Amino acid sequence: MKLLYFAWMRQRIGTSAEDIARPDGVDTVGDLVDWLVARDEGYAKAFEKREVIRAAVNQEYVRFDHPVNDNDEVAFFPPVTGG
Amino acid sequence: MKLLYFAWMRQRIGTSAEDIARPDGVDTVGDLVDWLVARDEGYAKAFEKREVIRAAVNQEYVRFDHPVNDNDEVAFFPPVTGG
Amino acid sequence: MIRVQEEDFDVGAEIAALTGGDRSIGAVATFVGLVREMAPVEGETRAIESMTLEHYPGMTEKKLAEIEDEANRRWPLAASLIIHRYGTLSPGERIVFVACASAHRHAAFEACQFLMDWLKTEAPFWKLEATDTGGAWVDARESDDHAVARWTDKPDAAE
Amino acid sequence: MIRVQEEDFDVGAEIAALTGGDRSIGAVATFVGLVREMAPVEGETRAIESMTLEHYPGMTEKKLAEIEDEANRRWPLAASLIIHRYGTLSPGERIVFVACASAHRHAAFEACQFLMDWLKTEAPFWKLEATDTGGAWVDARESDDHAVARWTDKPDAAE
Repeated sequence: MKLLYFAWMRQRIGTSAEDIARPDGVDTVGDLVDWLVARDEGYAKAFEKREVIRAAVNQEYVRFDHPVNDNDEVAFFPPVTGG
Repeated sequence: MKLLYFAWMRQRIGTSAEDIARPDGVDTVGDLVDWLVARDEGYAKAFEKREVIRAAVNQEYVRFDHPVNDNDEVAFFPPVTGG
Repeated sequence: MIRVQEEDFDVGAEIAALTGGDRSIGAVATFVGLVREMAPVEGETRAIESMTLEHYPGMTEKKLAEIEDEANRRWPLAASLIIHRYGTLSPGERIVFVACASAHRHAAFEACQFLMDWLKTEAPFWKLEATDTGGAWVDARESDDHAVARWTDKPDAAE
Repeated sequence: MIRVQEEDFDVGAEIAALTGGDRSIGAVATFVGLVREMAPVEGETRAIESMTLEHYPGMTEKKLAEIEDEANRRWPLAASLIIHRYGTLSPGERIVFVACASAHRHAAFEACQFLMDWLKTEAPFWKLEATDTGGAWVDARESDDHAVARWTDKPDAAE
């Protein structure tokens, strides 16, 4: 799967995009967040306030209980501030 | 006093402006309308639907009970349709 | 600023002039009114050949300035502009322009709508539409009265 | 029509292109968002040296197109346009442009406000403000969430 990070999440994680094989037991967006947070400090810091983070799967806003599949594009970002 | 008429009131009356001496007994806008209506058919037709006509004295919207004085500019017109 | 004029105006240039230099402005809401080619005339939809705007010189400028002052009293505007044309216009031509600039968008949007609602019901303009069957004065729309009634604290209703 | 671009745009030319030829249009409401030179950064008002807009290419265009479709579903628009810039901008520069054209003004105004409210809360853009003490990401404003909540039938909220 392809993971994308934007704004201060990108800065904290230190990368804007990465490709990973879907880990065992990661079936939802929330599972993926748990897996990432366990990976290292940058991820832990990026997902610190998990309740404000927005997620998109294949460019559609989703909740953290949304399923993720092997070829999904999953994006995480802070609340948007465009306009 | 100076009288001004606009839009279809001007067309019905046949003039856009006239100067008159304030007639005896004409103390309010409503008195003035009564006096004009009695003058001829054009005025009668212009003031036919008196409830829709708007009046301005010295370029301020007023009600028909507003006083009129010798040197006032009094305007009558249909509901406005600008913008 | 208000302008009552026969000639056309340049929307882009007006917005640039209105905001130019003032970098406290984050939002500019504008409105342009145009002459439509079809309009309901005496209950039927008719092709409009031209529209002639008559106004009350002197009172027009006075009312526009009052309306603009009132908008500036109600909302924190950095700049505002009302341009209203008179004379004979063809379908597609610009009639009116309102622009409101503010730090934030809600003030800009609300003031712009407020000004349009008041222009429609308080500015002394009258539209005469020419069709192939002659000229017809545009009727005031009840919906415009409802629109202006939203701004409940009417500042300059008839005394 | 939607455009996501780095370069600036010409407001007057965009409005002319949007309405040109369609004489059913009586009303054009527009909004321009500009970079302000002062902004609250971490609780203090600071001078902004520049603003950098990051976005999510692909999803941005998708969301903007959805939002525009929704506006056209809700209001009888003859034409609509959203332009949103990305990249690094200076104070006074244009960020965003929304224009809605309709036969009558209420549809134009409402659709324009709707689009701005949705852009603020749904379009994947993030603003980084550079001040003399470094860069700070702009916080989402609670007032924007309230603004968008007005349009009660949220069409594309999170599933």
